[in-house]
Amino acid sequence: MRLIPYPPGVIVGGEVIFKGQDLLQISEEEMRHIRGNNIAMIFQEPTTSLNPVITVKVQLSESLALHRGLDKETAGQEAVKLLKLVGIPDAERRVEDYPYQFSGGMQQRIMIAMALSCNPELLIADEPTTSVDVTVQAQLLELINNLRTQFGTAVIIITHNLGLVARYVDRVNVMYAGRMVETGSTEVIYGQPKHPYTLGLMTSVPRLDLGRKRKLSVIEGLPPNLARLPTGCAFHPRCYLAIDRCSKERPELEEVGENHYSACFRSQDVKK
Amino acid sequence: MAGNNHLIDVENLVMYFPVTAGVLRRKVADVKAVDDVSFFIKKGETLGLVGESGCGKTTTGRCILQLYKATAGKVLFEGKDLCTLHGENLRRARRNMQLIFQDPYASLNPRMTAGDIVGEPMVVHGLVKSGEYKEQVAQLLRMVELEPRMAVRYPHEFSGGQRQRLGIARALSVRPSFIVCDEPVSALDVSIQAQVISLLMRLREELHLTYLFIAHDLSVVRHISDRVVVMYLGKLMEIADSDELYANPVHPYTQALLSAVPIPDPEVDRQRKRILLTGDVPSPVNPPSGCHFHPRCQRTGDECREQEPELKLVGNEHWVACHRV
Amino acid sequence: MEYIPLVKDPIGNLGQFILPAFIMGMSASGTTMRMTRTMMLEVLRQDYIRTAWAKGLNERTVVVRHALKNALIPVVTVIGLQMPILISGSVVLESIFALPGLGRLMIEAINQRDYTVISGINVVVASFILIVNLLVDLTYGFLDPRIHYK
Amino acid sequence: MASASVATTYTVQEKKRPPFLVDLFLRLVREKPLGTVGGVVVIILFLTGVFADVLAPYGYNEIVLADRLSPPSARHILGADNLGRDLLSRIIYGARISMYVGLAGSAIDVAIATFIGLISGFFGGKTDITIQRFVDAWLCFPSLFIYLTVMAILGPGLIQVIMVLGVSSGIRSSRTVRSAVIGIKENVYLEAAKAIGAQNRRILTRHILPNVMAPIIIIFTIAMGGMILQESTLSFLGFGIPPPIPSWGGMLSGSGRTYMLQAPWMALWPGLALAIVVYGINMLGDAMRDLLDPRLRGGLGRYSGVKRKMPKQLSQA
Repeated sequence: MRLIPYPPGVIVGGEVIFKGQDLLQISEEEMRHIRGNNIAMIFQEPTTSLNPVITVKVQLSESLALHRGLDKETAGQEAVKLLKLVGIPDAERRVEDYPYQFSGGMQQRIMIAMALSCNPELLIADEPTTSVDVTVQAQLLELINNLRTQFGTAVIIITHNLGLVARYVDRVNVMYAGRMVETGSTEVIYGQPKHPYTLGLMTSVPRLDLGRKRKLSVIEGLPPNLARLPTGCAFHPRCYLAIDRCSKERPELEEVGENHYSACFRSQDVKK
Repeated sequence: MAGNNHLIDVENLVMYFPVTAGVLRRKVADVKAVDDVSFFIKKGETLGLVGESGCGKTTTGRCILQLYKATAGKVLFEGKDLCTLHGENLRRARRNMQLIFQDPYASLNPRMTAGDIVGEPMVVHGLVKSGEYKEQVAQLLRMVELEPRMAVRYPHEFSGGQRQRLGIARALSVRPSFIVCDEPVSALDVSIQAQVISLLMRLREELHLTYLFIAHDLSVVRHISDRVVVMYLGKLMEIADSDELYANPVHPYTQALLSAVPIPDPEVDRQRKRILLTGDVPSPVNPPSGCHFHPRCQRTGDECREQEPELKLVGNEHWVACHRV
Repeated sequence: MEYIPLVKDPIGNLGQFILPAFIMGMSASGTTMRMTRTMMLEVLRQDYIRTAWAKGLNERTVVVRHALKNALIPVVTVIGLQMPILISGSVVLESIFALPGLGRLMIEAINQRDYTVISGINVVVASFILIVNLLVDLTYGFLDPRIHYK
Repeated sequence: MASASVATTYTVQEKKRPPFLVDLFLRLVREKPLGTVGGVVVIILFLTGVFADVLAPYGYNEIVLADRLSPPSARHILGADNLGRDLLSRIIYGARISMYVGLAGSAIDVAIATFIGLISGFFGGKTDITIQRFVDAWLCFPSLFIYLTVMAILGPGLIQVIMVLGVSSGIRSSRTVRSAVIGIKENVYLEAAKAIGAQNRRILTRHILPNVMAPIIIIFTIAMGGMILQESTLSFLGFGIPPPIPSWGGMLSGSGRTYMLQAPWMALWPGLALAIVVYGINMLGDAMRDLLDPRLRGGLGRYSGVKRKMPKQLSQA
């Protein structure tokens, strides 16, 4: 979405193709038109992601006015509708409130409403529920899920919560140290992981359905420093399957099954 | 009451925090953080304490350790009431009970070396002389799987997981029998969580510790606890053996809470029944009447609105506070 | 120098005060400017500014509508805190420009050991600063909806 | 779309850090050239002050009537004043006064600020409220008015000036220390100290004090410039150091102002000396603030080791 602060962040290369158009090539002007309109984003901390000194109504109608050219009056009415859509009770009155007057869960609902205001084709949710309680987390994810089916929006969820992925997601990309290490459908990734890091993640989280007799596997060591990545495969110092080749060559994504790719020389030896 | 195998007995614990307003700081209301809570912890067991934010689980832990002076109620440690202790006596009692904190960044003094952080409790309790704890510190660091040569480093030179190990070493340095673990892994990376959980479990076996394990992550609590207490808005909802509670939750809140946690396995998870709660947790300043859970409960009835449910025994050491069971 | 009343000769009054006022304003503007800059930089890296960018707003809207109001809150406080410093400065300036103000009166009172006048001036100045602080507090409430005065 | 999720890496430093003050000095020289210049100015001021007797070619009150109002020359490098006193010597002796006022005043300032700030911030509650209302009342009076009022009662003199400046600004600075203490109280490591059973005295000296050293050093450096300037203001108004002892502020006013047109150097040199010294100290203070503010500094906060530029924070209330 080209929101990396510059300096220090620079997108060095690659392509981001959105509907056949490379987003890294277009002008800032065109990008601004896409942001909020075609691609919208939800952030991790709703409390800090909403402007504290502006009413919810203004914050909601802003992008409506910008991308859909609504006048102030209609945008205000639309804002109320959006709040109702995301399940905020008493929307007519509460739309005049400031963000701090809402609870964390409600604030995230407002963020969702804001993101959906222009019917984007793509919604990016960056750790959308890490700062809220589990019961509220379930509500929010159900909400996103329902809206997704209702409006046909594609959703990218960025998260470290493996349970959440299992429940709501169709396809998974597993990333380690800035690179994609495995990609495939949710069933395949959870059922037959083909990268030792994915497998390590799966077996190191405690599970609700398995008792305390189960021993957690532990991924030894620490996540690497991104400024000084290990040579070869970035995961090799922590990998139980590492061979000499792993420290010299960097594995590329290879097909290991139908629509299932893994970046590991020993993907065939990864057994659940 | 205090059975011989109980290490901690919490009896009718109440903790209100006053809400003040105006220049004169007049009390206008109370935050009812913990409201009439009773339970016990057996020697050598791990009691999990779960609930959503604002349910009073952290406050309960702090009250047991006397970091907050409870508004009412008793906390018995091996049958002795801690709430009546003051000054020097209380300070000495602290040797037996320690705390592991959630935030491994804020809980270590940035101006002290790792060695001094781990050694300080021993100095405070007169176990060693100041500056003569090198050997003990080295031993403690080895115990938490850190290298003794790291003792000269400052906290910022450690990673999050290593800092949490320092926090554990500090708690262990005075050889306590009871440790309150307040969300010890929730600030850590997923891959680091498993390391710390395994460490805590190993230490418990080796040193015969008793844990009160406070967490909002039900999967973690399930993994480490023998028995589990579920709290909601300062009240106890359900207490049961860990396996029993997860297999057979009785309270509607517990059921909803468990169903809200997805299992990281799509095949298992997609077969589970889901209960979706409506609304947020109400403010503990002004909790709902009767059963605190009734506005969000699907099985609510008139008596839930009017009367507070008592804890009822529904099975082997399985207690539930609900009218509808 | 004699005081030239505003009603009698507005130009003369202005001429009398413009230079000292300008000097005083200049001396205070440095701090305020730096504070505004600091706060703008601070605010511009907040999450809600990222949200504003993500909505596709243009730079002007982001800076003026979303950032400036948030940045002004501490700036107003600094302006309030500068008031005592400005009044202190007026003592020196009045003696340099030979203006017949409170500061000069203070100096004269001290030279004559007139403690009644000294304490009188202190009371006047203190109440003036109190009033300014009250105004600052009210502005604060206006800028930041999270603050209420009951 | 990899937004900020990559930013959470920290470099774990392997080498051992030098002691705090040495480290601070090294970082000052390495990272803050302007602050280093300020530091050099301060050192020069101190050396001049200490060795004034050796450095000054004449005594500060050595009157040579023949040299009255003489312009800068080989005999009097900076010229002489209306009484024929060598200006360079007077500036050098003035540096001594400035040094006394700067050091002693800041020391008193810091001592009082630390004492009040620690007690008020650490104990909180009723103690805090009571103390803070007094500080509030104190802040309602412009500092110069307080100085003038007290000087009117005590009469002029070096000791009086230092005491008045030190105590008065100490009460002001206590706010900064207090807020730093309160900020630290948020940190769980104080609760940790309490949980292990440490006594209040130990918590104050081992846990709080070392962590408020940063604001205290900042207060000290910044106050020093303020003290020197305030002393000049007082002397300028005629309530500071009584003549014939040379104080830069006193040299500026009085004879300096009277002979402004005939002998501009009389006001120029003390004004210049004052400007350079205060500017230098402020630069040093600013650099210190940059180096020590916990929100900017690696080793103090949770952003340890992350090399990134963050905007400067105002650390003084």
